[in-house]
Amino acid sequence: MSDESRAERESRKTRTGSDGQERPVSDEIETDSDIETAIRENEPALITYITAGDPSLEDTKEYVEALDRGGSDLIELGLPFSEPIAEGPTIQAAINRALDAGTTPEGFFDLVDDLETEAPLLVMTYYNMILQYGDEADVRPFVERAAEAGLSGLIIPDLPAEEADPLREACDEHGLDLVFIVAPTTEGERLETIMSQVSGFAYVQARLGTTGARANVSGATHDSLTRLSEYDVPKAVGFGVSEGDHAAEIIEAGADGVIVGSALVDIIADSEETTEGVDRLEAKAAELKRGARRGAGEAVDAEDVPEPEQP
Amino acid sequence: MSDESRAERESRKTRTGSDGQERPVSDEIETDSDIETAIRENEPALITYITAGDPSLEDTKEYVEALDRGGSDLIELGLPFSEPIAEGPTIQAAINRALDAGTTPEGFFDLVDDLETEAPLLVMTYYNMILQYGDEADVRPFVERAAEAGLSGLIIPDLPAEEADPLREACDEHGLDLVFIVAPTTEGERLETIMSQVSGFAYVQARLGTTGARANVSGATHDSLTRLSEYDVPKAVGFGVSEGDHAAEIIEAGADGVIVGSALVDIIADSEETTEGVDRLEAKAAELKRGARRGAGEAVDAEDVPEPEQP
Amino acid sequence: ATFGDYGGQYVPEALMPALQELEDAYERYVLNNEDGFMDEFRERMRDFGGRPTPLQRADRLSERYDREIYLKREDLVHGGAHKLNNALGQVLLAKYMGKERIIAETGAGQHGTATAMAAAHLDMPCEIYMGRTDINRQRPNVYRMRMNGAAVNPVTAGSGTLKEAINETMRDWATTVETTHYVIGSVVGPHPFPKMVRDFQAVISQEAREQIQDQAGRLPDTVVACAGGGSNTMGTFHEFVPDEDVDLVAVEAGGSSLEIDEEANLAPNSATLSTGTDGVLHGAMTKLLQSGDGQIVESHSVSAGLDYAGVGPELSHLVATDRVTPVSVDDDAALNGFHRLSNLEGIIPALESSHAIGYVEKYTDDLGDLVVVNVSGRGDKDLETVLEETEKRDLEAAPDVEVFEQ
Amino acid sequence: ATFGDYGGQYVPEALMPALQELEDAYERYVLNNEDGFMDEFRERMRDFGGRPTPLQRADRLSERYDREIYLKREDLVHGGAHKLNNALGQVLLAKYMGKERIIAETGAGQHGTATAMAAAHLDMPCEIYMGRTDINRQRPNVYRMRMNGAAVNPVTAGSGTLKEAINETMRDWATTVETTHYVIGSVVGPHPFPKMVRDFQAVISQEAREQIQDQAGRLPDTVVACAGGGSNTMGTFHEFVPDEDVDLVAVEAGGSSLEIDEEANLAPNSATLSTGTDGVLHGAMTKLLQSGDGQIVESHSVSAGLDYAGVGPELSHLVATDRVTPVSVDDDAALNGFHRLSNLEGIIPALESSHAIGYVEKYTDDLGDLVVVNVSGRGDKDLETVLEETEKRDLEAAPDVEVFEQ
Repeated sequence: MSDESRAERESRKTRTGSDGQERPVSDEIETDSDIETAIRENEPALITYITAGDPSLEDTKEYVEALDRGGSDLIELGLPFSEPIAEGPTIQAAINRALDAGTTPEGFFDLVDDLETEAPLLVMTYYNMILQYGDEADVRPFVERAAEAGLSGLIIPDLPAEEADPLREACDEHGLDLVFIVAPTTEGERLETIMSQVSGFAYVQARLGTTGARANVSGATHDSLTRLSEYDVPKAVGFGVSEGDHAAEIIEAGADGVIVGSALVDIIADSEETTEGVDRLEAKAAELKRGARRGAGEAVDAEDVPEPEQP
Repeated sequence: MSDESRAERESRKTRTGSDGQERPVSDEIETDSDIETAIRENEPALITYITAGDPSLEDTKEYVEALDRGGSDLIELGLPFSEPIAEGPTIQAAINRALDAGTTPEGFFDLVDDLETEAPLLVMTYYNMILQYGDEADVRPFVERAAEAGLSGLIIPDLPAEEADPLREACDEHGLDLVFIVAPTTEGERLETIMSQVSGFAYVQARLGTTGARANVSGATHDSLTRLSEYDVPKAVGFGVSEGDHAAEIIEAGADGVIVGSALVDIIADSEETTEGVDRLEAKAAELKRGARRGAGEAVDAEDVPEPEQP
Repeated sequence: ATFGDYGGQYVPEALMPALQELEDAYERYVLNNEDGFMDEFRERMRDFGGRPTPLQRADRLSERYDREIYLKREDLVHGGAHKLNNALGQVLLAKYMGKERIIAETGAGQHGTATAMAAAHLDMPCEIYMGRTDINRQRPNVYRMRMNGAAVNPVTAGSGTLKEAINETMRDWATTVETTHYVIGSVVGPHPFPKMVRDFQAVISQEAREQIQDQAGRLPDTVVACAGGGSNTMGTFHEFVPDEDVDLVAVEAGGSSLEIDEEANLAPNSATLSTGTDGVLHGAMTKLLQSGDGQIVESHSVSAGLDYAGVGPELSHLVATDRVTPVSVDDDAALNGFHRLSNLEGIIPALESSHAIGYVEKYTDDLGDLVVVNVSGRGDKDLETVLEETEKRDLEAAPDVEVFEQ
Repeated sequence: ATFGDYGGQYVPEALMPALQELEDAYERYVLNNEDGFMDEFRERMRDFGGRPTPLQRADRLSERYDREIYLKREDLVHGGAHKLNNALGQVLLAKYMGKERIIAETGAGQHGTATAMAAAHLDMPCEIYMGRTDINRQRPNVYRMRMNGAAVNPVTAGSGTLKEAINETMRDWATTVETTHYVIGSVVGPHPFPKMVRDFQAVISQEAREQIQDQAGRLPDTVVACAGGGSNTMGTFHEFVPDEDVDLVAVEAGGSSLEIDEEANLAPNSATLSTGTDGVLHGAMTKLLQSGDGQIVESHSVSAGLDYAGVGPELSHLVATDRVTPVSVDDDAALNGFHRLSNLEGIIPALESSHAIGYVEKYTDDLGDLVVVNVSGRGDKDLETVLEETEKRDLEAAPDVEVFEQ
């Protein structure tokens, strides 16, 4: 992100939800990023992921709304790509189901057009999907359409900072965040560079490897959060987070948010009917949000299902 | 064959049948070789071959006697060897039957011991069988035993003149003939050498290749006989002779005898009972002998089964 | 990007430090021969790998095609193909870098067996990812890897072939990157792999360029190599790239048709350079076989080793700048090439290499007077496929084998 | 005889003129390089055959056995074994002699494929005799011969293996001798074959003797080669024979037992030099596996290429004169040798060559400090056999492959 565009964006003082409505930004948060705002205002934030089109775009719409109701502060929607090299078996399978169901970028955008969630939406996909949208290998048509659909940002797991210039420029132009991932191996000068370019939040990869629900929180998470503590940007931790207790531990370790994907995709895969999935997703989001708040030291009644509130 | 031994043998004036009885040799034939005598006296001579032990040594005894009765002037008895490289499929199969029946050199000699034929007997086998008889790799025990059994000579298809010294010496010592083969490729100096060492008769190989009944007489036969006409030794033609007409043609071309094997082995293989084989072998020998005599210009009544006669 | 518009490093952030470490090692050891790395590499390729390979004048092909045809005999390299040039280089480099473990993907099994051989030779633990479908149809190569002590990890995702195996190896690498080196099997993947693999394979053209001048007295008019991922292609072309009068022809697998069937998500060919479009796959911007939306399609070729939906970015660049001419021949022509070389020269070529021969047979008039053709590997591995595929067709050059069908 | 008590020309009279013609050609072309025969032969073995082959220090074997082990890499010769050295020599000689047709026998198919390759390369019509049993169990080699344009003639006699194939080839030769050359596959048969084949194969020891002096600075203490018919053995030993301090060890196939079962007409081994007796087979006086009566018995080895009841007469002579030490290792030891070399050095050896490795593993203390082992061929052809045979046994060096048994 160029300094110029950052300056430009900081001059704005409202944020836009996926419903397209502008919301005022509170005075203490000096950002024009919907995403950063959503995290800062809802700290500890819950960021949820599901794959669009798994098992159909109609179902996805209901599932996203359930996650929104359950307490998600940001929602990542996966746009399926045939070669998901950063994903573990759970999300790979979801992507295959979505592709088998005929999910296309156009269908994806139509879905986003239809969605009205309180939580801002991001698209998570691979770089080739961005490039191929439109007639030639060019990132701009995709970003333009994403902005038009009301998306707030992009996460591209196979796009490191070194290759991100064209996409970042397009995102800047359309006021979208391009979220960077900070890996356990990201250290020293690299870390400096990436953190200086963070847009929205820093996606802290909890462990080496791929996405996927794990039984515990890795030691690398704590190391990473310590390493990142000096940077004043929102930090959300993903890769392997599946339970409320994980969320609590991660928030307690200093994160501003947790990112959960595979655990939710598992629910979708397990549910025999959409309504069952809807209920379980909403409950799971609530559990996770509760865990996060517990980690932040807030008093949380386990019985009380918290509704996310507008500040 | 050394000149000395030839001289020595030529001093004898009788010949011995396989029955062990000495027979006077007519004045004009200057040889002490039973085999040469048998050919010269019975010209055109019929030489027959079967494999000992095919399908059993008991059967062989009856078959040999049938061939003797049918007009054979010499009988070759095959001692089976596992690698009969000079034989075509017919005799290979006979050899395999004989080996499967457990035919051994000792059994072979026992058979010869028992046989009393008017026609002298030769053994046809491969060199390794000669070598291995007795305790060490040595040709002498075999030759000694062959002489004792009343055999008159040996034909060893894998023993060219160059390697024949040890065996020839042993044969000379025991008064046996070692018959050499003259091939269509035997020419020039080689031919001279071999013809100078001929013992018994020259086995004229009718064509290149292996033994086996053929439908016609090869052109090579005529060429070979022409090439050999200058040598004053008995010439018998084998390889591919199966019918009386072949015998006639070959004798007419200048041979002193014909050699028939595969056609007889075929009869043995085809016959369902020993008595059938016996009858057919005797008839076949007679047909061949008739053919030979026809070739020699003798008046032969096709109905008349000729009995070989002592001169 | 690394090569004009092509190349780059499109990988998860977790791998970027490893790529930088590799880039550093590549510069020190490969480019600057630090600690005598390149000396040791060359010595081992000589003693273990059997280099140099001959450049053989093909007497009967020369007569048939009425021009001088020379064959670069990479089929004689240990393991039966050029693959070892790269595998041994990378495993040795991993050792110099202090890595403790080797992983690699394999499709038909050629790169996997080469890597397993190199790892055994250099005493490095080794795991090979291979699609379940490929495992089932390339069992002898699986056994060879096991005999060499490598673990073979079946990949069940997707169609269970090369593309999925690469994905899975990248995932392993993203997990174990600190102690593990990923031996990529072709001039593909993120920088510095395409350059490094090319440099290891460039020994082909280094030798061939000297040999043709020794034997024919001049540079060739045309150099022909088959192209899948492109490692034998770049290896064969690299030293000739500055020789502007030398035509460089990359022969791709035309399969059964050059069309893409988007419905079936299938390209019945692997003619990426000829028909592909720009995109990013497995870490690099290059030409790809993909749908309009950007989904990678299943490629197909009778030759498993060419069966890949991408191609090395440097080749995309050399084609874009008109230095390399991309052509393709179909399965039939490749099978004819296989039989032609087997029958006329007593060399049974890999089906990959058979595409190069098939091109020479089919487009003879497009060749100059002095031609070098790379025989990238031997065809023993392909006998069953060739028999099956030949039986379905009426091929001019094929022998009759039905006498053995009892 | 040709070599002390051994050798000679025990063949039908019809073949004698051809042997004399061959002897003459051998002297003129091979011994005296008339018309530049040997120059052309060496050039073709370089360009077509891939010579010289490396002499490789085996780092991990050297460490394991605590002495210097060098491997002569005949597995890298075109076709995958030393066999081409001889086949190409003889086919070229046949061309110089004006012959119009080539015939050869083959057992497992190695000599047949080498001859078919050489014949294709030199444009000579070629027919290979092969036992029906061998055809059925060595189908890939049959296909390779057919691909190279050779006719393959099934031999149904007897057990349908090598011995019968030789018999049948001799029969063909006896029929067609005027226009046909019989390419015998080992240092067996009538004079001049054992000498001539040895001279074509001697390139192995010519190279190895120079290489070991270059690389280790001195002659080896021990040279080890497997022995079936003996062509790789004589090739590996020949140049070292005058070096009296160099031990020459011929490793035979001990099979499952060294006893002969006369009842079953079977020797469950091929340890001819170690256990055979003098006799005449296939044209020469030599050591044989035979019954007391002189019938040749069926030999057996897990390695088809060693499975022969005879052996080259020169080896019989060198053993009789104590210059060569005959030893044997059984099937188990050979299989262990196969796995050991595959696993430790990344070289999958032929089962024939595995006997030499098995000997080194089992009788390490009998070796000197500097050892050359001939790897006569590669083992791709043997994978199926090794898998089957390994499964029956509990072998120390074998990897587990059961994960793929689905």
